Amino acid sequence: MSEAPILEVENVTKTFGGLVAVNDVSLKIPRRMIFAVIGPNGAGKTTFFNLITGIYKPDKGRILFDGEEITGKDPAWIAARGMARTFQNIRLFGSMTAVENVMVARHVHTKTSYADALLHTPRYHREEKKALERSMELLEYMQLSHRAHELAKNLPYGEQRRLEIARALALEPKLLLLDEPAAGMNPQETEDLQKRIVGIRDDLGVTILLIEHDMQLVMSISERIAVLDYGKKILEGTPEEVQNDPRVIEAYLGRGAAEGASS
Amino acid sequence: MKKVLELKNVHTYYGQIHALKGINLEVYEGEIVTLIGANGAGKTTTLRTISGMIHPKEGEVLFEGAAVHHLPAHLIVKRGIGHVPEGRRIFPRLTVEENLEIGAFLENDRHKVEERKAEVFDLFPRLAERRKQLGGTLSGGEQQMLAIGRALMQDPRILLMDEPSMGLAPVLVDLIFETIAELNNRGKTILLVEQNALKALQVAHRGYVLQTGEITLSGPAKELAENEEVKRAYLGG
Amino acid sequence: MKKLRENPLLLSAVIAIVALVASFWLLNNPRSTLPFLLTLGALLAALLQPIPKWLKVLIGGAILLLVIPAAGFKNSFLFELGIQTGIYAAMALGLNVVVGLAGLLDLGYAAFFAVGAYTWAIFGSPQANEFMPWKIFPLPGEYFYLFMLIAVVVAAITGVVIGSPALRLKGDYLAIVTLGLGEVVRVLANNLDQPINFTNGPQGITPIQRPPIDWFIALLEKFGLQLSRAEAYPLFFYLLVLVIIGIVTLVNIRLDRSRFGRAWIAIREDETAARAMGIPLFPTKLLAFATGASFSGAMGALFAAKQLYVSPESFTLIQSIMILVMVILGGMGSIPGAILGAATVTILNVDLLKSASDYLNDLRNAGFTLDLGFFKYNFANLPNQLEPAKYERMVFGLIMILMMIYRPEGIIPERRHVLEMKEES
Amino acid sequence: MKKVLLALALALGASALAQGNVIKIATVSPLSGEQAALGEMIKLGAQLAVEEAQPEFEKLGFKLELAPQDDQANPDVGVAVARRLVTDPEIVAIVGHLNTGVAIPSSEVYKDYQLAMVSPANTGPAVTDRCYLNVNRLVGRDDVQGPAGAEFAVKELGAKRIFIVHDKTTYGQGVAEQFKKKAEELGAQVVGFVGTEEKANFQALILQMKAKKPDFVYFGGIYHQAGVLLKQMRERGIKATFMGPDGLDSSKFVEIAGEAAKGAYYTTVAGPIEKYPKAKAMAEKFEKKFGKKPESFAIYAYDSANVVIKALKDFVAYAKRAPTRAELSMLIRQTTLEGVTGYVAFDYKGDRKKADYFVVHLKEAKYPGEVVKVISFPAPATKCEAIK
Amino acid sequence: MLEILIQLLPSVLLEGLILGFVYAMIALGYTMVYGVLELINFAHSEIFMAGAVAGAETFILLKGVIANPFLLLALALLIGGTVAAVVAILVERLAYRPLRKRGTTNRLVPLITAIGVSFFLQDLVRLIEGLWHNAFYRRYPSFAVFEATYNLPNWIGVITIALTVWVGFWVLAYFGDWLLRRFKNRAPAKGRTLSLVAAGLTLVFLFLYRHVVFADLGMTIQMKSILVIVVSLAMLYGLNWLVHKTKLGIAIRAVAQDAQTASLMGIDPDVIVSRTFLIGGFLGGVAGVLFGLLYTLVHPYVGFIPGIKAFTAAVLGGIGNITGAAVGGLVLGMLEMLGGTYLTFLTNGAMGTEYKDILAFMILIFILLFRPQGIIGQQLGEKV
Repeated sequence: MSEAPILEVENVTKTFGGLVAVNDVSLKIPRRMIFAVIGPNGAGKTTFFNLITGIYKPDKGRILFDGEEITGKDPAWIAARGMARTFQNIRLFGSMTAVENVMVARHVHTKTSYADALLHTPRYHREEKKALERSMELLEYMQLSHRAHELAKNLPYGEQRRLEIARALALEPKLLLLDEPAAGMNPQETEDLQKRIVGIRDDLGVTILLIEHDMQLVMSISERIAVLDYGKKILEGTPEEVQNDPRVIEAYLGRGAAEGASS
Repeated sequence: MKKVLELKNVHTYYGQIHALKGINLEVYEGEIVTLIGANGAGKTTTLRTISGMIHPKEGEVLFEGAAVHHLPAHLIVKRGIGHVPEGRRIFPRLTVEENLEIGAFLENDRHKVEERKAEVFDLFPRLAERRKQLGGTLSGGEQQMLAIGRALMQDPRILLMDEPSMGLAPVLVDLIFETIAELNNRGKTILLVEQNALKALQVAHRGYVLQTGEITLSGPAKELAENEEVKRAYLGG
Repeated sequence: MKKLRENPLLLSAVIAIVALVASFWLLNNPRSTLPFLLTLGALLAALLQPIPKWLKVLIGGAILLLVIPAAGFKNSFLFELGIQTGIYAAMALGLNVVVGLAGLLDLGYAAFFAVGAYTWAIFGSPQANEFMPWKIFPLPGEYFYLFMLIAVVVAAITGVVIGSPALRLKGDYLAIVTLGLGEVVRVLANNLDQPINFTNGPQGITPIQRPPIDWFIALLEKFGLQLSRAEAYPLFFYLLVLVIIGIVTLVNIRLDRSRFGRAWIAIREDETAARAMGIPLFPTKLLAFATGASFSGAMGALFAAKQLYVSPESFTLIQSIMILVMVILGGMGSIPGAILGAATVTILNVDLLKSASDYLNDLRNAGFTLDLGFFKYNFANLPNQLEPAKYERMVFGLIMILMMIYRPEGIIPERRHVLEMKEES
Repeated sequence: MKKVLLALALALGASALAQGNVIKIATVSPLSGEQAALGEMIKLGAQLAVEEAQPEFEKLGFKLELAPQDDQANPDVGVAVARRLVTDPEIVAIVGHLNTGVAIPSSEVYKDYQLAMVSPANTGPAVTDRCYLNVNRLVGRDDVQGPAGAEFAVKELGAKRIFIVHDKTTYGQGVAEQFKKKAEELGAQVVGFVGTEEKANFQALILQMKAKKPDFVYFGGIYHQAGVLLKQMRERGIKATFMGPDGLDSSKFVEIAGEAAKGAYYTTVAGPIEKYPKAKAMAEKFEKKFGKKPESFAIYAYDSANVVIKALKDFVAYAKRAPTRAELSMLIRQTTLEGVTGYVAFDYKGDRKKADYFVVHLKEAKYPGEVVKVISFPAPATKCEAIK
Repeated sequence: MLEILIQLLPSVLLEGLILGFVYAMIALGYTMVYGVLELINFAHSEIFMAGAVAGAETFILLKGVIANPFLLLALALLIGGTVAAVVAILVERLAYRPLRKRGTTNRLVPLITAIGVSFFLQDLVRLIEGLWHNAFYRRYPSFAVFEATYNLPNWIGVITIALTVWVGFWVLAYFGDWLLRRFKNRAPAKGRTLSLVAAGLTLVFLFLYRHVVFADLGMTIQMKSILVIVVSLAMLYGLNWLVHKTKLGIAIRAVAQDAQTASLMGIDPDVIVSRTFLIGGFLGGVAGVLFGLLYTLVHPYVGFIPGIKAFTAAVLGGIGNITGAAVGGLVLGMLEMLGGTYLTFLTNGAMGTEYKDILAFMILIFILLFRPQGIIGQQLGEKV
């Protein structure tokens, strides 16, 4: 494996109607890094995620994932190549049990054919068992095994968030995108999540790209941070650099704040 | 001074998320009160709870002394609460003029409607130039003016403004804040939610700081502007 | 009731006794509706309530294989009901894959039924002589089983052909387009009598060969049952349908519990999330569509053989809607629901509404006068229009509206089974 | 709620329990829908016959009843009704159906149970050409009616360019094809032969007529389509003579077509009442009882029922028991009757030995029209391999 | 053969135009409800039917009372429209609103309800008519005034032929140009050049066929067809005015674009939805009465086929768009009439008139696949 970046985004632009949601953004995300994208409301962060995962097609620019061009490809195709994500407002499959939710993401890794499924061939049993075992492992890993057979929609909020991560991990991703994973969590849950994210990176060797509003979380776990404002990347750097950059303070606190902070 | 709006121990949920955890807040006649806080702290939720787009699970919203939290949005508007929503939400396929007229939907007196329209055009001459243009074709700043103008067409007794500076060029941000001050001079009571905290605190009389659904700080705007915690609320540092 | 549920022993006993009583009542009164319904109710209760498995098998087997056939000899209409219920149940299970699991609203499902029916009808009757050079048709009845498989394949291919454009559309457009394409298939069946006569157009095709049952009659004789051909056919088809239902249910369960079933539900629940989990949208939908179609195709072939006659009028929109109503009534995505829905709607449509009409007819003929004191009515004046059997659309419509408003999840809502870690043997 | 259910249950149970020496004759015809007017006449005709015979049967110790059924002119419904009827042991014979397309699949069911069917209205050749022992009919056949119409059209009305429309049903298309064959044989040119299920807007057909300029239009089908087509044809200035088969033989045809019906012809196998001197008394009784005049197939249904009743009476009087279905089927085939529509006797495959065909002219837009020609014609022979 | 086809062309297009206006009138109801609720109101075809049947009853009941046929028609239109509007409002209140209040996100739920409503209404009307008359086919009475036929002057036909041929050639020229560009890398020709080429070819064509073109084309039109055209034009114009110039219209559009924000303007979305059904229903009812007048016979199932066609028309033009409904209706009407008339000729009888419905559905699928926003609709962004 080369040490080329896992994800390269080159000059990507996306407009909706007259509004430029993402404006000429370029990023390189090295392997095994926890990388955060921050920015005020409406800065284009979620649109940026949707561009990477293929839900939107960029107007300009290109995206390389693991050395392969994925610009304009189908989301399922991209996901099968090892890119998993969670959603800002949880999108679990409510009427399936927790473990089934995780097994859905094993789809591409389960090698049963249609005939196998109908005839219950040994391969079917083998593959199903494998999928189930791996899914249970992941549930255990996210401390959800006690909920395995409950319907996803009946889980409490915090567990739904964790389940979404477990589901994403089932894809065996090289890159995991987390869209506001701490939204709606209380401080204790957030702290727990924080450890978990670092753990995922350390245990599974997954690169993590996250969008988050909770600055405490972002600053404590990210190794690099990119700041988006009005669809443009205004800065990229370490948490310290970002925290002390007047442009960031301006973007967040408003104009005039930078002078106040530096004086 | 007359108390226009009061929130008493308001709890609001989005599905399972406990978004507001017991908000208490007051706005007096003639004031600009600002509500600041980080992304996702619950600012917008507070405004949406006031104007009836979501209903609180607990607590009450009092408008001029009467509870309104159980009313649907269109009846709350009728009482005299104007709401400039987040993201402007103008009607993209109505013309500027139609957008304004729909703002005055509840006003049946043609004369008054024309009067208010003239007032809005006086406030925002740019809109007058573009009155026949479709809302969706306006620039961001013009859309924001239109959204404010549309709410003014209701002649509300309190104006809720949700992030009016969001996504605007700096020069337009200044203009919007000038307008807010001007409106207040003309006698409007305003509850302002802003991400641009320092600007907001400059124009407001009083402020509240919201963090993860709770009010952590409140007081005169000048004092808040000096406060270190305000900065922490934003940057988490 | 709650108490009953908590006591499995008492529950088992109650169900067994009800089943027994109902069975005897039915055997003594094979022509009345009520014991029949009660018997079915007992069957349903046995299958759905938490009672021991052996008792389920015992009660289910006894009712399906002994009581109904025995009553059927006295009233062969029961066979007819059973066969029709079975055919529709299999189709409801097929549509359940499409609508229930994958969430694709298909209003042209009867088209596949038509394809299956015509597949056997054309070759199992002299019709094929019209356009084939060899004058060897009708094919002998033995070919029926082969053609049932061919019908599965042909219907699946039709599913792919229809699905390829339709499944690229959004939900409600898909519904309208499938409705249109279903209608297209019917119009084609109605018009393909020229320039080359494939379908015999509106005249329909008759007589169609049935699978031979000499062996079956001989088999029954060994058990001491002497049956004529006319008596044996209903029994034969009844048993055949039971076997097919068994197969179809098994297929349905197996698909539901495979990665395909999970992918379908994922798409139904949230297309965007499903795609982000690596599930390719269009092929997965197409697979669901073709699977559903193939069920319908198989039953079409059976329908042709049972009915001896096939014409385009059997494959109208109302048929598609009827099958949809079965799925909705039972519970979208629910396998027992689909079967229950099929049974309810078929019995309602074929028996109850008609029985009620007959009953009114009897009253009219007898000149019965209803006297409630303040209200007198002589049934001899009852207009012909007021026969429940004519208002099946109203009944279906009402079911659809009420279910959507009050219980959109159906009578037996979809219930996800508990996955168990099985030891590989 | 429970009480209602209980009452309903009792009622359902009770209807099935009504036992005794009951013999039922069923009529099956469309009682609802666009062809209800024709179907109703079948029911009423048979009802009159049954009610007249009831006292005699009572003397013999039997209760004779009519079980009217509705097939909605739909083959699917027809088969479903047939399957219900065959399982009711009290039903011994069927008078019906109206539509050939419904009669054929339904009679496949009757055949399995050897349940006798006497049709007062089916004209499709296939009905009897299958040589089923239990299937009989009182009316003529389309392979005579169609050609008879064609002969009249070409020879007496001088049709040269004929445009044929049919309704894509077994009956309509069948008779239209027979008409076409004969017309071409006689040297007329068939300039169009089109089937349509359309019920409202016939403009596309009328435009085709405009292009083909026919002097004669034949419609194979039922009045509710024919009436609208004719009306729209006249509105658009198509002046060609209009003709159709017995599906047009209803006052509704004139009602729908309005003034346009003036001058139209139709052939029918069920002659107007006044053509049958014996029918007069029956017509009076009918009108007194049901408040309307017997039309189209009413007298044929009356005779059909009477054939069944006669066979039944003979058997019961002789054997002192109700016949089995097979016995009755055999007996009906042999029975002869001096009916109101003339002498009724069946040939070896169930056709009436000699049936009447009428050509009717609507001189004014008023029903019934004037019979301009009567042909008495024996049923064409079919080679039966075996009588089944 | 070609000569006959050309001679027939003006009449075919005229009949297509009339049919198209009928479709357009029904399509308005679909388009309005879809515009506001994004719901395919499957039951609209039955609302149309209710209007048609109510109109027939009005005609039959009042024929002896009111002598003036125009007054009678006006009354029938009013009653038919009102009955249909009442049915539409009831349907909304009883079937759709409970679903909205529950906040179902599953789009199948309202659609299934709509189909259920449609089936229910068919049999309900059948029951009522059945109990009332013991028959449910109702015939519209004939009036000499409405059935009066007028000959249209030949020059209209000639112009129609010329225009059609011109459009045909224009399409051909455009396609040829596209081919050249595609395979020979030629620069695209200007629109005006193409038009001139097409016009030139048209003139040549007319010269060659002048004896056909100047033969008696025999175009006729009936008073009732004129009425259909006039009323539907008035309806289109009126509706456009209502939606664009009145307060209610602006409110309807506001709710359609963003119901939640509209409620911040003091608008009760429920009231607006109700009004929308009322207007759509009324127009549907009027269309029903005119349909009956035009084609004579109505019954409880009369709405189904025209309903599906009108829905196709609405999609064809761009659903949610009033002008689109009209354009879609006219295009579909003409295509259907062309198909219905010419298919038989072109295939020498192998493909009958019945294939016109298949044609309509093929057009629907084609449009949805390649131009889902319709002929003049706007593309709406998808929300993720």
